[in-house]
Amino acid sequence: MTEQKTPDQKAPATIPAQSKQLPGGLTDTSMRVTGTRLDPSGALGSRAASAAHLDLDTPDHPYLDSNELVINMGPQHPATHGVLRVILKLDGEKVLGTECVIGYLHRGVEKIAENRTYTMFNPYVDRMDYVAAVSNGLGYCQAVEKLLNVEAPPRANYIRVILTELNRLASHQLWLGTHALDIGAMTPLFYTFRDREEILKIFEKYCGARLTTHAFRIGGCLYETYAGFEKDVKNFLKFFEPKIDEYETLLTGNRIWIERTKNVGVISAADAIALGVTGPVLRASGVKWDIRKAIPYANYADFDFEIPIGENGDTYDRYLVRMREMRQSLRILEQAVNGIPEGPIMAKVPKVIKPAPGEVYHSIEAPKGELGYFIVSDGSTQPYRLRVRPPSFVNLQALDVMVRGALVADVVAVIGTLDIVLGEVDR
Amino acid sequence: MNPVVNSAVNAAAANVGAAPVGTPYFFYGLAAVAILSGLLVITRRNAVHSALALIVTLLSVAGLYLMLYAPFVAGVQIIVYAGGIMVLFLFVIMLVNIERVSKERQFNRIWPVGLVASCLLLALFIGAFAKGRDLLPKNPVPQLSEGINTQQIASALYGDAGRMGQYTFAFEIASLLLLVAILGAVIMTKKKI
Amino acid sequence: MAEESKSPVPTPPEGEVKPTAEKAVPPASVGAQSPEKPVGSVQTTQAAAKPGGEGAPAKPAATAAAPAKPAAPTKPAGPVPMPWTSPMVEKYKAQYGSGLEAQTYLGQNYFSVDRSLIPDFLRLLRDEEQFDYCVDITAVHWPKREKQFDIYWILYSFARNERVRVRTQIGDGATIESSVSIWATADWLEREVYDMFGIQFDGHPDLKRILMPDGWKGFPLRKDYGILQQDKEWVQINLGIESGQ
Amino acid sequence: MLNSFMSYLHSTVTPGEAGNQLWALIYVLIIFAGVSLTVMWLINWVERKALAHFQVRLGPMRVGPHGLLQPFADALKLMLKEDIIPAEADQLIFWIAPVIGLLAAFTVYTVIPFGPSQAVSDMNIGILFMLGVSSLGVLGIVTAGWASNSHYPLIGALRSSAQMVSYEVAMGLAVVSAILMTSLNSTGTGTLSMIGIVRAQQEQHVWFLFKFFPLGFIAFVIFAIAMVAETNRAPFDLPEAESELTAGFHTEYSGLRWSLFMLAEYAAMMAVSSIAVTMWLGGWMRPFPNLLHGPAWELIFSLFPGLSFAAFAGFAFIGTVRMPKHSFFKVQRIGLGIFALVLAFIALVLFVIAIAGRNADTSIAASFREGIDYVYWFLMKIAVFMYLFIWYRATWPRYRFDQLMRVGWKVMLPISLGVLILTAIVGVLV
Repeated sequence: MTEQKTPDQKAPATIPAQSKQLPGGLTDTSMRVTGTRLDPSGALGSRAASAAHLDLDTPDHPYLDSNELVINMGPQHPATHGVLRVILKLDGEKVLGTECVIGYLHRGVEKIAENRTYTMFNPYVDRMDYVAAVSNGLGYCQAVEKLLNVEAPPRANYIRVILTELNRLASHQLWLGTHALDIGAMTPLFYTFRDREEILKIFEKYCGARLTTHAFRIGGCLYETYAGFEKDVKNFLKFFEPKIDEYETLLTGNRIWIERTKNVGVISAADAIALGVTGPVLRASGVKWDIRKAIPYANYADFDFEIPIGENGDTYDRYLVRMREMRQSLRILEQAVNGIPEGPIMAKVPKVIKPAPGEVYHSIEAPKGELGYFIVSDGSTQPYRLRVRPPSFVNLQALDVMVRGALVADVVAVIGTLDIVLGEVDR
Repeated sequence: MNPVVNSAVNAAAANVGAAPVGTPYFFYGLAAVAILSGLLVITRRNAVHSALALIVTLLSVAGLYLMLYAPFVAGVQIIVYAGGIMVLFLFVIMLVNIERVSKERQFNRIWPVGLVASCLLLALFIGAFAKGRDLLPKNPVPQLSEGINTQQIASALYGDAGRMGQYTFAFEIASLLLLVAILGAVIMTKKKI
Repeated sequence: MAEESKSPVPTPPEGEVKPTAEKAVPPASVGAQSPEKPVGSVQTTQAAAKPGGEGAPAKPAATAAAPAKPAAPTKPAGPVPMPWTSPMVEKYKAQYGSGLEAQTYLGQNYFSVDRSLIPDFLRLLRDEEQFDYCVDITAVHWPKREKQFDIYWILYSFARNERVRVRTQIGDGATIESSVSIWATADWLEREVYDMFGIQFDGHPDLKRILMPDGWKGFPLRKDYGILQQDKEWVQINLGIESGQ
Repeated sequence: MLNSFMSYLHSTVTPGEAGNQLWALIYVLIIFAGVSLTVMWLINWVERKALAHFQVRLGPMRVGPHGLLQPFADALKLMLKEDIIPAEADQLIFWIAPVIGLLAAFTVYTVIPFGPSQAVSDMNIGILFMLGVSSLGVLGIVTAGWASNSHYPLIGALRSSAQMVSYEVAMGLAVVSAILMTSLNSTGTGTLSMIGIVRAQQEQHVWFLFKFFPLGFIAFVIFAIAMVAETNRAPFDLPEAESELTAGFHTEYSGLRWSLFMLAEYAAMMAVSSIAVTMWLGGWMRPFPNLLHGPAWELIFSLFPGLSFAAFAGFAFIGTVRMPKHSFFKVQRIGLGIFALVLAFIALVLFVIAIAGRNADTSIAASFREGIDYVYWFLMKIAVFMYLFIWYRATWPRYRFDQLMRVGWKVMLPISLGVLILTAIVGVLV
C-alpha cells in the first residue's frame, strides 16, 4: 500500500482532471476495475465479493503453516470503536483481506421514522452519531425545513452554526484521543477528554443535555441562548487554541507517530471518490470539497474559512487535515459568536408539521463526512420514507481497500483514522 | 571442553576456594534430572513438551558444568542452547500443527536401522569407557577456583599477550564455518538475492 | 410507464388532488419568488462558488414559502414539481424520448427513467456528465402500486457541483441491474437496499444481508412488514424468551 | 554460630565467596522479599500515580491515603479471583509458563551487586549469567502464548520471542564494549564479574558512561533502548499491545497467574536497569567518590539516605496537613500521618547510623553505614531508570512490528558493532 502515488493525489485536486480518469472506477494499481467490468482478480473485485475472497475455513496444510491465519477482530475488541467485527485473513501479520460484519447496533432508525411524526422523530437522529449529535439534528431539521420550504431565521442559523462547530470540535477531539490510543499513545486521550468537557458544559448549559443534545427544532431553535453564552464560547476559544498546539506537540513531530501513520492506509483521490468516501478522509486525499463551501447550508456562506486538504491520502494526512479543521472551526466560531444578530429564533412553522407530498434530499458536512437525509412525504404528518445517508457507513466500506497488504497494527490505525461511529454505521 | 578443563585443573590446583557444600547430592540430583528429562524428550508425543524437557536437560547439564568449576561453559550453555537455540526451536515447533503430528505413528519404516545404529553407538561408548578408563582422572576432580576459569579459556583460545593461543586457529576456523552456515541459511530462505 | 413517470411524485390515493394545485400555484410563486432572501443567499453563494449547482434550477425552489405555513390539512398546496430544462436534459430527452422525465422540486432535480434505461443511463451520467460520486442508493415502497418500488440513485458531480436524483420503478420480485461496476460505493448501498426491501440487484458481486442478521425473515422497510410478530419470532427462536417488547 | 553470624558483618566479600551459606540464604530472602514488595507495592503505586499525573488524572485516591494501599487491594483481588484455565489450553504448560518467567526474572538477582559485599554471590561470569538467565524469560512468554491455544496470544508470543531474540544481540554487543573497558588495567585482563566491573570503574576513576566519550555513552544508549524492548515495555510493548492483540500473550490469563506475569515483568525491568547501572553508572559508587573525598564529604554523602527519607516524610506530612478537614477523611488523615511518622523514624535511624559510623573503622556501625550507602546509591540509580520506563510509557506511541525489527537489526546492531570495534581500537591505542 505504500507507493500509491497516482498523479491526481499530487496536484491540489482540480476535480475535472480527476473525473476524467475516474471512468472505470478505481484507478489504483493495487485495486482495479478494468473498463466498466468488475475484474474479480483485481483487489476491488475480490473486495466487493467480500465473503468469496476469504474462504473462512481454516487451511489444512499439515506442517509449518504460518500463513492464512483467519482471526476475528471484534465485535468485542479494544480497537474497533464499538461493535464492529472485522474478519482478518492474515499471512503472518500481513493482511490478505478483510470483511466487515456490521449491524450489531442496528435499531431500525429508518423504520422508526415511518411511525413517528416529524417532530417526534427529531430526538432519534441524535442517537445515530452520538458523538456529533448536534450535526445530526441540524441535518434533519434542515431537511424537513426544505420539505416545508421554510427557512430558519438568521439568529437561529448563527446559534446552529456555533453549536455545530463546537460539536465538530468535540467529535474531532474524541477521534484524536481514541486514534492516538489505538496507535499506543495513551496520554492524548486524557487531554482531549479534558478539553471536550468544556464543550459539553456549554451544550449542557444551552439545552440541558451533554451528549444527545436535542438542540434544534424544525424551523429554528427552541431555546434562546442563555445569559453569557457568547462569553462562554469566547472563553472556550481562548482556552482551546493552545490546547491544539499541545496535542500537536505530542504527536505531529513525533518520530514514532509519523512512522506509524505515514503511508499507512493510503487511498488515492480517485478511489476515494469511487468509493463515495467523504469528509476529512476525502479531503486528505487531495479533493478540496466541503459541503459547507460547495452547497452552503445554514449561513456558512457568511463566514470565511479554508478547506484544509492533504496530499498523500495516508493516515498522517488525515490526522493533519482534522487538526487544521479544528483551527478552521475556531475561526468560524469566532466570526459567528461576534456576528450573532438579534431577532427571532424560530421560523413560522405550523403546529402540526404536514409537508406537501414530495421528496427532498438534504445533506450537511458532518464531522465525519456527508450526512444526508432523503425524506419522502405523502402529505401526512409522518415521513412516508426517511433515508439517512450515513458518512461512517460509506467510509467504512473503504477499510478493506486501505488495509490490503498492511499489517495488523495498520488495520487498527486505519479503523481509527476512518473515524467511524458504529451507532451511525448500523443505525 | 576436555583440554580446557584439564588446563583449568593444572592451573587451579594452587588456589583453593571455599569448600563447596553437598556436592554429591547436587551432582546426583542434576544428573537424575538430566536423564529423566532426556527420557521425556524422546517419549513425549507433543513436540513442545519435548522441547521444554530438552531445555531442562540443557540447564541441568549447565549445572554440572558449574560443579566442574567451569562457569564460563555453563554460562555459554545457558545463553546459546537454552536461551537462543531452544527459543528458536520452540518458535518453529509452535507453527507445526501439533494435533496432526501427535496423531502420526511415532516410528516410521526404517526404525530397525535406527535401532541397529543406536546399539552400535552404545557399544562404542561402552568400549571407549572400558578401554579409556585410565584417561579419566583417578582422584575426584580437585577443587579449583572458578575465579580464573574464564581467563584460562580466553588464553587457551586467543593466547596470552603476544603468544598465540593453543586453539586460536581452530577457533577461527570454527567461526568461519558458522559464517558459512549463516550465509547458506540466508541463501536457502531467500528466493532470489 | 410513461403516464406513471408523468406523475412527479408517486401519488398515494390522497394525493389525487394535486394536479389542481399544480395549475394554481406557479404564477403566484413567480411573483412571490423575488423577495425571498434566504434561498436567494444560497443561490448567490453557489453562483460564486461553482457554476450550475442547485442554484440555476432553484428558482422554482423559491416558490411559495408562504403556502406551506397554514398547511391546509386536506389540500397540501405546497410547492409543486416543475419541468427541469437544461442542455443535459435536452440531450437525454432527445436520446431516450418518453422513457425519461426530468423534473425539479424545491430546487432539486431528478430524472424519472424507465427501468430499461438502467444502468446505461447511469453509466452515461458518470462518463459523460461527470457524475462521479454516487451519494446514495435507496428505495421507497408503494404497496398500492403495481410497480411497487421506487429506486433512487442520488448522484453528485464534483466538476459541475450539481446533484441529481435518478428514479426508476420496478415491481415486486423484479430485479434491476447492479451499479457496482459504475460506482464501487454501490456495493454496500445495494446490499442495504436488498436487506431492507428485498430488491435483487443483478450482477452484484455479493448480495447478502448487511445490517440484519443473516437468518432474518422478511424485509423490514417494506410497508407491509409486521414489526411485532417478526420481532417476537426472532426473539423466541434466537434468545429463547417470550417477547422482546 | 552467632560469632560467624556477627563476624560476617565486617566481611568485605559476598557470602558466595566467603562460602557463608547462612548469609547467602539471608540475602536471598531479603532480595526476594524486597524485590517483590518493591515491585508489587512501590513501583506499582508510583507508576499509577506518575502516569495519572502525566495524564491530568489523580490516579488511585481512595484505598488508603492517596491510594497508598491500592496495590495491596489489587493483589488481594487478583489472588481471590477465579483461576481460569481455558478448556482448549495445554494445562501443564499453561500452568508452568508464568513460573518460568518468574524464575528467570528472580534468578538474575543472585549476582546483582548492591554493594561490594551486598550480593548473594559474585560469579566470575556474572554478566554472562545475567544475560543468559534473563534471556530465559522469553521462554515463559512463548510457552504462555502457545499454551493458551488462541490466536492473539500466539501472535503475541511470536512477536515477543522474535523481538527479544533480536534485541539481545545489540544488547550483548553493547555490554561487551563495556566489558572491554574493564580490561584497561595493569594486568590487561578484564572481567565478567559484576563486582569486578564496578571495581574497574572505581580504579579507572570514571563511569564507563563517560569512558572514551562518546563511545561509552553510545553503548549505554543502545543498551538503554534494547532493555526497554527486552522487557516489552512501551514503546516496544507489541507483545501485549492492547489495541491490536487485546492483551497479547497473557490474553487468556487471569488472577494470580496474570499477576505472576506482571511481577516477572517488573522484576525483569529492575534487573536490566541494574545491569545498566552496574555497567555504565558505577554501580554502588556514590557520585564523585574521588573528587570529593575526605571525612567531611563522606559524612555529607552518608547523610543522603536519611535526607531522602526525611523528604518523603515531609511530603507525607504536607499531604496530611492539606487533606480536607472533613470527617470523611479522618481515617485517611490519620493513616497518612502514621505513614509520615514511620518514614520520619526510618530517616532518624539512618541519620543515627550515619553519624555513629562516620569514622571509617571496622565497627559494626561503620560497616552498616557503608552498606546502607552502597545500597542507597544503587537503588537511586535504578529508580531513575524505573521512572524513565514510566515516562516512555506516558509519552510515546507504539512501534509497528516491522519498524521494531528494522530498528533492532538495521540501526542498533550496526551501531553497537561499530562502537565495539572502536572501543577495542581505542583501548589498544591508549
